Amino acid sequence: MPPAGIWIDGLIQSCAYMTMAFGMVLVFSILGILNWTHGQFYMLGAFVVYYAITAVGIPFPLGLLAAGVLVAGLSILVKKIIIDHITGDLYVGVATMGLIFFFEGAASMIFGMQDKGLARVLPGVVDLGSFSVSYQKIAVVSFTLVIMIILFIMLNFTRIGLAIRATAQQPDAASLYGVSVERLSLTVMGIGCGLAAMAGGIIAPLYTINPFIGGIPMIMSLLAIVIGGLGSLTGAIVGGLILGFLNSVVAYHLSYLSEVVLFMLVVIILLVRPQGLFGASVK
Amino acid sequence: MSFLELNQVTKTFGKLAALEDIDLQVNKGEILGIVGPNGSGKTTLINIISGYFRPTKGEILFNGKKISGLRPDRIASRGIVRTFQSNVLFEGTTVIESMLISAYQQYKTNHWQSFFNTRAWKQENEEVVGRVIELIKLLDLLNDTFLPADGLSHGYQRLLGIAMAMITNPSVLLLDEPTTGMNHEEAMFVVDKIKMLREQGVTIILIEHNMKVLMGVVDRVVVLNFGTKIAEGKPEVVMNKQEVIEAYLGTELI
Amino acid sequence: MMTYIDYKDVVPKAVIGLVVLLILLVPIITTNESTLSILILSGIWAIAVMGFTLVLRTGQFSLGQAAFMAIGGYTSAILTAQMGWSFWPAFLLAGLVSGLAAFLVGMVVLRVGGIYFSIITLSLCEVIRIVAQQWESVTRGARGLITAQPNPIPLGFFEINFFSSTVPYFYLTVCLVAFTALVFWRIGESRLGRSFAGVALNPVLAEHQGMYLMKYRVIAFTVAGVFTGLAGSLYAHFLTVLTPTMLGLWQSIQILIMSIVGGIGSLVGGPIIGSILLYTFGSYLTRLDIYGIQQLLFGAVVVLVLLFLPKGTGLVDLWGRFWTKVIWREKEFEMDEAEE
Amino acid sequence: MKKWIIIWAALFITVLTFGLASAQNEPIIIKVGMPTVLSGPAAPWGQVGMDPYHAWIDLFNKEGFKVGGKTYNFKLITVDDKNTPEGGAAAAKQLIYSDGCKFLAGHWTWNFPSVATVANQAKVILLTRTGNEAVPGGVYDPKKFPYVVFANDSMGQYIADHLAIVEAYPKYKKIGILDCVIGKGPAADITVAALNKAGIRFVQEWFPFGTQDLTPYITRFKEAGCDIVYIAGWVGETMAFAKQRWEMGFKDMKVGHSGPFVSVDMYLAVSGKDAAQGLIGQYWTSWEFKKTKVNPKYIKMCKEVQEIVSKKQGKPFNYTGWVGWLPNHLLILSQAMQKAGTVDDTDAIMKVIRGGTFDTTIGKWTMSGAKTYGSPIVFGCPAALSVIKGDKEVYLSEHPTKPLP
Repeated sequence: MPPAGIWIDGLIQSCAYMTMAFGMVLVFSILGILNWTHGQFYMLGAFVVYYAITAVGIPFPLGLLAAGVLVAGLSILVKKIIIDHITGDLYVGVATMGLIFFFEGAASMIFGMQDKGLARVLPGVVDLGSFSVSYQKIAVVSFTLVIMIILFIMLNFTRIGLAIRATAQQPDAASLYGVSVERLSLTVMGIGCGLAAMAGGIIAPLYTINPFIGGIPMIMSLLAIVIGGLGSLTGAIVGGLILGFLNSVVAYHLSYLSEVVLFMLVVIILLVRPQGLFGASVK
Repeated sequence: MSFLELNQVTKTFGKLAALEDIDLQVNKGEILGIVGPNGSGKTTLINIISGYFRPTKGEILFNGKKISGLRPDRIASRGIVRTFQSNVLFEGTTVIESMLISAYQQYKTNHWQSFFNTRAWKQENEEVVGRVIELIKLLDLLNDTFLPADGLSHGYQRLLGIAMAMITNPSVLLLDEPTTGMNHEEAMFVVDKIKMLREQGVTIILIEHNMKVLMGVVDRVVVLNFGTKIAEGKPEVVMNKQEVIEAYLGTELI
Repeated sequence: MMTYIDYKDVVPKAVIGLVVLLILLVPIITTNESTLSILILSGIWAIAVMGFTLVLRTGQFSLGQAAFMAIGGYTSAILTAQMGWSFWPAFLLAGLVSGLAAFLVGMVVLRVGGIYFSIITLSLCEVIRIVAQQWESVTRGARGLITAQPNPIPLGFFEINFFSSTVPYFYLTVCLVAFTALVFWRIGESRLGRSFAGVALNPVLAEHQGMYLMKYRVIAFTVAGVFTGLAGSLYAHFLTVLTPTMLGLWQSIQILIMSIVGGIGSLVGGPIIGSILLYTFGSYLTRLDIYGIQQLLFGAVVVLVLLFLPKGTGLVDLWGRFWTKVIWREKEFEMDEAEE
Repeated sequence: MKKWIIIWAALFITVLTFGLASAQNEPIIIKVGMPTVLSGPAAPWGQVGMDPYHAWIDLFNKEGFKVGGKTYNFKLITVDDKNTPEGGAAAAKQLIYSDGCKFLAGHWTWNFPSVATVANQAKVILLTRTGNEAVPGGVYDPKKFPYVVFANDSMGQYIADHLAIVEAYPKYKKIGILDCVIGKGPAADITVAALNKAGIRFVQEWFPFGTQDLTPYITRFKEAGCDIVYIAGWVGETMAFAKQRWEMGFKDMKVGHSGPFVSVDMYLAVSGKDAAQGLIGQYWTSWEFKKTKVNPKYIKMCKEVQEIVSKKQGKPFNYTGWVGWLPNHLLILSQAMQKAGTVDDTDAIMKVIRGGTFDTTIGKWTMSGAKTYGSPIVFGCPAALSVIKGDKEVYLSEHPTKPLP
């Protein structure tokens, strides 16, 4: 049995991937596109939080909110300017791949390439005898819980949330709730990418911030939603949990071989259940 | 021995039985109508014959050989080809392209001959294009030959679907509600075309919800309800059977 | 979803001939090894991109094409560096091994469609990279394999020496690109290639018209695998070194971007134009020393191409439009009417 | 009409004469190409050296160097190699064939075998950073690569770093060695053997590329009883490691990385002020070497460069990694040119370099020739370590590099 520290660590990882994957799957299920730029929104979120705290001097939770709002605005711009003008899922996918380079380049030019850190946000640890947990990690978990609760309430009790869920099941159901498809997809793009940015912002104090941190979370959340089943919101959460614990618990036992386990697991899951764990059956 | 034969075919989804112990004989050259109210298992039946679903129980014989359990493409290449209820097309292609894509399956020249552009391939290609044009003429699609298929009107898209099935030289054609969503005139137009196809020597199984359409076309009709066969015979006879009227009770009959 | 345009009827044959002649004369026009090297590498990528486009023709969106380059590259690198084979048999075997791998993998994974297939190939690509990294006794792990140069070919009065200059590599690459282009063009023209459209556009309908989806998908995947493997072998030998990180996920994405930007309307023209233009552009960008601007411009170009040349028509469409605005369908229509 | 032509011609001739006359006094430029990484995730390591390199070359060029009565200056041309062998080869070819560089310096990334091949084919001297079998992608058959000069022997360096740690903390229990798995391969055999031979107690671990969360590895090291963890060159990971071990409560576990500190502020910002205390890094700043003797002229120059760059960037510049590489390459090159009496005969210059002794910013070095570690030419540099104290970087220990038996 791995020590408690490893399980806590797995939980932290899961939280990050869950939030990312949830946003990604929201965008996928409403807009029908796979947003490859998701990781770059994560990176931009981290930068917004960094500059909000160091340059502007606003408190961390507000910075987090600012990251969500700003990046949501940016993603809506991206949708309006680029995604709306390209037809075909494949081509939109490739365009968002092009945007990976664009945003990484832009971030390198604007923010510089060297690592930045936010260790002074919520410093200190809680000592729990055999192991300790930092306030930052507690913040990550509680933030994720809050976000998940807010999303749950939104998806189940608000008009737009119901419209989102209905549209995810059936493409033209939005009109039943009196919401225009255009407005719905803009909202979802904003929420999804804002989630990525907030994930970036909340995780940023734990690790380093540079223009290239988006790549790995992007791949991980992609794998998470594919394992969980594309289009399934539950699947994204479960996929995030699986990958988070895989990355810590398996790494604890097998060290670097966790990478192999990860990819083989993805291949096997998809061969056995091509629609993912929670995806709707194809036939 | 009949041409196409279904022996006690059952299909269940979970606990729900979509089809139960269906026995069916289709004779060569006839037009067989299959009718039934919504949810009676008509489309499931086509899906089973064409290989989209495997029957849970029972077997399907074609020319005395078992075809149940085969892949759809195997069944299609044996000569049982279906159309779809909704307008299922090769999106983005023109009418002639769609037809050719389907036609490529029935070439006698092999892939290598086609790869090396041999004379045999060229010749056959010309022949096939000729046949495609003929069929297009027959189904009144000539003016639309080079138009995108998805730009056609609803009725013509249906006809294109039928044409694409016909170009593969089927011996049995399964038509899944070819007239849904059409007004009476359009439906009759399609039905006329179906009658014409019969002259090409193809056996047709016509699935319909609307009995009116069937009356003038079919030789025989089978009525399904809740996955079981409730009547079979000449259309005029079947229509007056008590079970059939009951099955259709509350829905529009004739 | 996509329309297939055959530009061979659109662009005058004389122009194509001239372009081919110009390409053949490049080593005489310029002796700059740097330019030649850029052309060689874009040619090598063009082969991989053609392979990707062929697989895309069957509706499968592979994110693991770089893995087949890696398989081909490692096969010939291991054979030459570790087992002392000479280049030519190793090169051919690289194509075969990669094709075999594509066939075996394809038999298992091609039945999964859509984005799931992309993710599986992506994962397999990473698995191949990890294997190359870990299997040190054979691949020398991260240290990489130093590949051998092809032996000089004596031709009576002079010999083709691959070590002293890049010109022989240039012609070898041109030959391989030309051969690949020829094979792919014929596949596209033949009944096989045209049937791919059915498989891609509507698998369910195609299956019910009698097409065995797996057959077409596996054929496309295997053919692409063979040529991608050959390209990988050439890549490894031209760069003289092969390390596991050289052919991974990002290279697969690069192949995909080249394909879409070049245009998937044509199996041959689009990939070649896309890879040459994007590769040259990328090489030009390396001269800029404003940090980050390389990626920014590259991304911007990709997005702009997709915005202004939509639906995968890509750069090859510009080439076509340059010559005529008549697309082949209309032309053929007139022809058919004339026949009647 | 004619008048105008005469006036133009006169002007032209005047300009030409003045131009030629001034060109007589102008030093002749020798182009040195540097393929380096300027884009992608590894770009910071290419970028951080740019300013000091240019500043150093400017300083060097004030005096220039004389060969055969003419004054020569260096000019540095950089091309992005995208951190791939493919990009490296392409960059090297551009530099050699398009810019006409006769000398290449650098390629700090691992992927330089392809650069070495290109340089070798073109008979261009490549002065590079590391080189032996232990380095990923190691080339180094002197017969195959006669034009490659290695700045320092990375394996010797690697071992010496660990010996320096041991010197600083003689009571250590076990050293944990952490590296990214994409660099696995070398250490599996040669390094392990060498470390064992040097009598160092150690445990090795590998993490997959891109791992930011190192908790599993920290736990594994702790369970193996390591009290010092030394991370091979991954600065971001080192900072994360330092932070995470602090948060897990393993405050007495010492952390370090091979490679110099980029900027102390960065470590303090990422790891946190407390967690960053005691971080160990390599120390290249020649002016504080205690066992190695350096020409005071170079110490002055290096200090000046630090100041120039600080002024240019508008913040204190305390990265010292640049001292070890390019300046030494150029010093070796200029001295070898002077000895050989030629600036373009690469064969003659190479002959002088082989086995010659040169004065560099890290002391006098005799090029060991073709006998060590399978690499053609190697010169070492002392393994000096520093440690973060407060918000400053201070000298920790030093272990001179010696050729391994």
